[in-house]
Amino acid sequence: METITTDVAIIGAGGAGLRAAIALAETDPALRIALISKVYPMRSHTCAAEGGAAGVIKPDDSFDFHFHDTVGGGDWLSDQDCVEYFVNEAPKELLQLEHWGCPWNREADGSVAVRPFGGMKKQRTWFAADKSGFHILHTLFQTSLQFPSIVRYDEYFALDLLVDDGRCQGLTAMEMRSGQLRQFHAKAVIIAGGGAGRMFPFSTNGAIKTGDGMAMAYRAGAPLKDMEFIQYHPTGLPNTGSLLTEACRGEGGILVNKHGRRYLQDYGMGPETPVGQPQLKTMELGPRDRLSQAYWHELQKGNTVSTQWGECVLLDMRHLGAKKINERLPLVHELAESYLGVDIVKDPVPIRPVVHYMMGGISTNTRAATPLPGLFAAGECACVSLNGANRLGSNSLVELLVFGRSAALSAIEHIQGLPAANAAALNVGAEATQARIRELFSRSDGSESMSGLRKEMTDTMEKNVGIYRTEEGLKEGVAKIHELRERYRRVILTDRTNVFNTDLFQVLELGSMLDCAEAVTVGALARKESRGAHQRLDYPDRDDTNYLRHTMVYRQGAEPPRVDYLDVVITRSPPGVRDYSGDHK
Amino acid sequence: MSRNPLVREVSPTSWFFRHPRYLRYMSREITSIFVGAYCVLLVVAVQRLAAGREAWEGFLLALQGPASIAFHLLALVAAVYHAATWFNATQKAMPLQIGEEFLPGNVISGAHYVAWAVLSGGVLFLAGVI
Amino acid sequence: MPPAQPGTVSAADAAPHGGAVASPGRPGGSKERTVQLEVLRYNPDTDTEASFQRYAVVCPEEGVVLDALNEVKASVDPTLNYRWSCHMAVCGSCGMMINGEPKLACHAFLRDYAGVIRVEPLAHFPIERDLVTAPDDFMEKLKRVKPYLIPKESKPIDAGEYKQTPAQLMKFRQYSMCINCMLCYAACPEYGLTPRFIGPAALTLAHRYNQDSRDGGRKQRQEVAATHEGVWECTFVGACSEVCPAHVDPASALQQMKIASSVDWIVEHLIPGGNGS
Amino acid sequence: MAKSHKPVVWFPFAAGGTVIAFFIPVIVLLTLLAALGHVPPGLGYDSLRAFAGSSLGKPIIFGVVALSLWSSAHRLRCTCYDFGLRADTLVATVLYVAALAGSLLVAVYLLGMPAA
Ligand SMILES: Cc1cc2nc3c(=O)[nH]c(=O)nc-3n(C[C@H](O)[C@H](O)[C@H](O)COP(=O)(O)OP(=O)(O)OC[C@H]3O[C@@H](n4cnc5c(N)ncnc54)[C@H](O)[C@@H]3O)c2cc1C
Ligand code: SF4
Ligand code: F3S
Ligand code: FES
Repeated sequence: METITTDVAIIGAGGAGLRAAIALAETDPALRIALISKVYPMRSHTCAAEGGAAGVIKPDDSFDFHFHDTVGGGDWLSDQDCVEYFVNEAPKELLQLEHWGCPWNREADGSVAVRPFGGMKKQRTWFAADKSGFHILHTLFQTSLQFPSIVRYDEYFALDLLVDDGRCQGLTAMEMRSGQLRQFHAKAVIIAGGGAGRMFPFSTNGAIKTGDGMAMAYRAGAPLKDMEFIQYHPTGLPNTGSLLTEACRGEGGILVNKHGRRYLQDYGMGPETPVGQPQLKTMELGPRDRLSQAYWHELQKGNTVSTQWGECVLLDMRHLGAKKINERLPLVHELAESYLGVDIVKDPVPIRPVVHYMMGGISTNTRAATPLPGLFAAGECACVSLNGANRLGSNSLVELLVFGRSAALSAIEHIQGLPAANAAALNVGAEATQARIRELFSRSDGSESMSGLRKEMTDTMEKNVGIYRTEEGLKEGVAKIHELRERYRRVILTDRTNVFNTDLFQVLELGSMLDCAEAVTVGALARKESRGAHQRLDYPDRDDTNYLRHTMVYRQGAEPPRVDYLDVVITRSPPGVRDYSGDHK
Repeated sequence: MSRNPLVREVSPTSWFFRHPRYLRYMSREITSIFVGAYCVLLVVAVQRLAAGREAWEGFLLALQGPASIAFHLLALVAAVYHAATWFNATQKAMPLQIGEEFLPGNVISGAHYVAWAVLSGGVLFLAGVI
Repeated sequence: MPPAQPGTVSAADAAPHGGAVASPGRPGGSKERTVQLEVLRYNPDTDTEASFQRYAVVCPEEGVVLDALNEVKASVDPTLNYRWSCHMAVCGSCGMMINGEPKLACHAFLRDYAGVIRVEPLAHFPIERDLVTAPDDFMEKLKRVKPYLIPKESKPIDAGEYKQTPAQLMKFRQYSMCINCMLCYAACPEYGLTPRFIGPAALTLAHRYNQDSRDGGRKQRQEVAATHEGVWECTFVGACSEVCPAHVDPASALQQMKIASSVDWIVEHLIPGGNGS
Repeated sequence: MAKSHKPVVWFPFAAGGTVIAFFIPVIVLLTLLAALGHVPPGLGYDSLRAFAGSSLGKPIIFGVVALSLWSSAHRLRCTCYDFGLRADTLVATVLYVAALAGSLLVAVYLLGMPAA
């Protein structure tokens, strides 16, 4: 097996991975950087982000406001030292992007424009039309092209981390176009592999979001944190799951049920605001968890609209008028029109909540370090505990930047004066990967189809780990995922050839998702309270006495995982009431 | 065993049959044959004019005849097709931004068509046709 | 192994793989239809040339060609290979030839097709396997045009943003929308005939930065853009703009670059003291 | 990689394309009328000769013919390539020389027509 020796290896070339790579290259041009991604960088799912990125820039705003919005939005499960660091770094990172050419929307005077976003007290979301993530990703990718020290390994599928001497020292990956395995020996590894929304059948996430990075870390012994917090976005197209950005509501779109009632006022987010005059942090600009939960209640009450795509509520943007819609929400206009056949200028569009984002991930601290020395993580795959129990829209894109950079700086610090690697020991690890793949290719007793298992998994996740959860459902979910993990050992690889074998990659991705699903279900069952995106019908209240803590799930080989807890860092905002009524201060 | 990408050659002589838009492109390019030939005719015309009245009138007489009429019709079609594609293209090559907005492309090509009509009318007028 | 069998394979006669839909969750009963696909297959491990294979799958009426492929992969033939991710026409992965036209499979609506839909890998790129092509040439060219901001005057982050009016933004915004899907390369015959041509998308990105009020790097980019392999290889076929799913209009960018490059040349060669910046 | 000198040939091509678009159709129309036996008054020897002799007419005639010739020659060169004729240098030389020769002739003829 060919060995590639480098200083820092980065898994994932989305927003977080690219930001880390650039920070490494800028800080120390002599560093050798390997940027490994299973897709070409610009295909990474960061490109799908529409709404924008939050950072304090306007005079009426303050770091304090952003801090409190984030902590409250996260239902006090955020580590406040982390939030503090984040809100301070956010504008710098967004300005840095501006200096790299990101086409942010502008005010008439040439300064950067901001828009309102859910759960934010002030307008602080920077945006580039409704293609913000796309522009961020391409700006980063294009900027990265000027650094010769960033060596890209595009379409390399990362498989396992190499750990020796208690330190993460590299990884194995498969060159997808040849099917050849490679081992990367690195002094530090940064995982930026993105989320795992594909565990669910109905998701805004692209096909690549299968949690491989999380699973790799998990298998290597690093804990996954707060995995039970899965964000449902309230406004997804009911057939494809494509997202209609929160900016729809930020710009003034309203949500109504089948009686035409703006039902959010019935769920603590009233009183009703005048149509077309959205007010920050209330009604349609409440946080995502609350809005998605309100949909669920409407569904129970029979207030939803039955469509050929299932039960929906309506997002009405007609009053915005064609001009504003085309100026501010062109992508939304086009998506609804082409995929659903609804012209948002003329008709309200049916929508329903859709799995969107994972608050949880590889446990990291504010410096983006995992408990496993030499392993760093950033972006959606990491849980730095910025987002707590519910992420506010437009905080994630900035998180990629802030903690992507932070991971790079920490990695550089880590590699100073490290002893030389024991190549032979790493080789042993690499051979284990090779054996695993060989076994898959030569398996003769396979009896399970990949797509069959995958369907059972996604159905289980939707049924048992949805917006509202119960003890019974979660127990069933844990058992089912356990069963599927067992059966996964007998999955058949139909395609046993070498070149770009996506059957193989889908099998591997299913394995990753099952690892993540295990942590999600186990964590959810153990958390007997309702907080943010984790809502239990049997424990409807937040329980700060027992659960103001992060769930830490450790893998135990074939045994069920171990669940542990870690205290939340509270510095200056004691747990309070999340108030999204119009009367909030 | 592993990579062996398959390269599909593009036929240099028949590629334009692959898609109607390529045929449209080639017909635009082929106008140059007729326009070019007509330009040669213009060179001859200038020579005849310089050679004096008789030569010129002989030239005008020689223009008559079915072959010449056919050639003229072809050249006319080619020139008009060229003109239309050219005007439609100008909006791409020279977009006009006024404030934030770009002038819609059809306004630019529309202006060209108007100018074309005026100029052609002018020439016809000077030539005593209208 | 299934590839290269004559006749149509459908879910009914496929082996044990349970009938699962790979991607979009599809609640409720939307209208469905049987879609016939004819897909070009090639596997370097087993084939010396490419051949078509037929599939028939049931898909929702308002679906896209990508849904049909996903259905094939999930329930008929797991050995079929293609790229995709976002299913919303923004990641640029799923470019392929659909009935001879370069298209994003996730943006090719079944309602626009009747009869057998012919699916082939993107033209003008080597076929790695099935519908997967090798984009190395494009990636290399992208890098060559320096598609990143080369600031006119650099300033520290603390000094705040570069001011840019909405009008200045609009001047290049359209050209910044390129999703690198390479459909324009598959459409441009000049690229097919002369592969060293830098091509529409890469040049358009150069233009995007040239047009940016913050940028001062045009001169550097001209070293590539104003060469024979640059804009001058373009004969204004216009196919690039016709197929571009992001409405980038590369044809427009390239013609503007030709005019600007010509003006440069004149300044450089015909005006005493001109330096053709 | 050196910058291309293509602008030398491209600029006149673009200018010629514009000239062709605006003027050639109507000129063809005029000679078509002549071909049909209805010589337009403006194509009569006296008026045309006067125009060609004038200091306004000379450059106009020269401009229209020379630019149109050049533009056609350039486009024909590309067309040859598109048809698969790959001897581009040869094709270009032949066509450009022909266009230049045509223009030169027109200039000589025009200079031979002093104002009457
Ligand atoms: C539709 C949508 C809209 C959104 N809108 C917003 C918004 O408006 N504002 C906001 O703040 N957030 C938004 N988000 C969230 C945000 O976009 C994501 O959380 C963020 O982009 C994730 O970035 P990332 O860098 O962590 O991962 P990604 O961009 O997903 O990149 C993951 C990378 O990891 C690589 N990778 C994964 N597995 C492997 C492997 N096995 N081997 C090699 N490489 C691998 C992939 O190739 C890829 O390069 C949105 C998300 C979605 C889905
Ligand atoms: S210019 Fe258009 S067609 Fe070409 S790569 Fe970009 S988005 Fe795709
Ligand atoms: S199709 Fe090709 S030739 Fe030019 S205008 Fe577009 S690049
Ligand atoms: S899947 Fe992303 S563009 Fe089609």
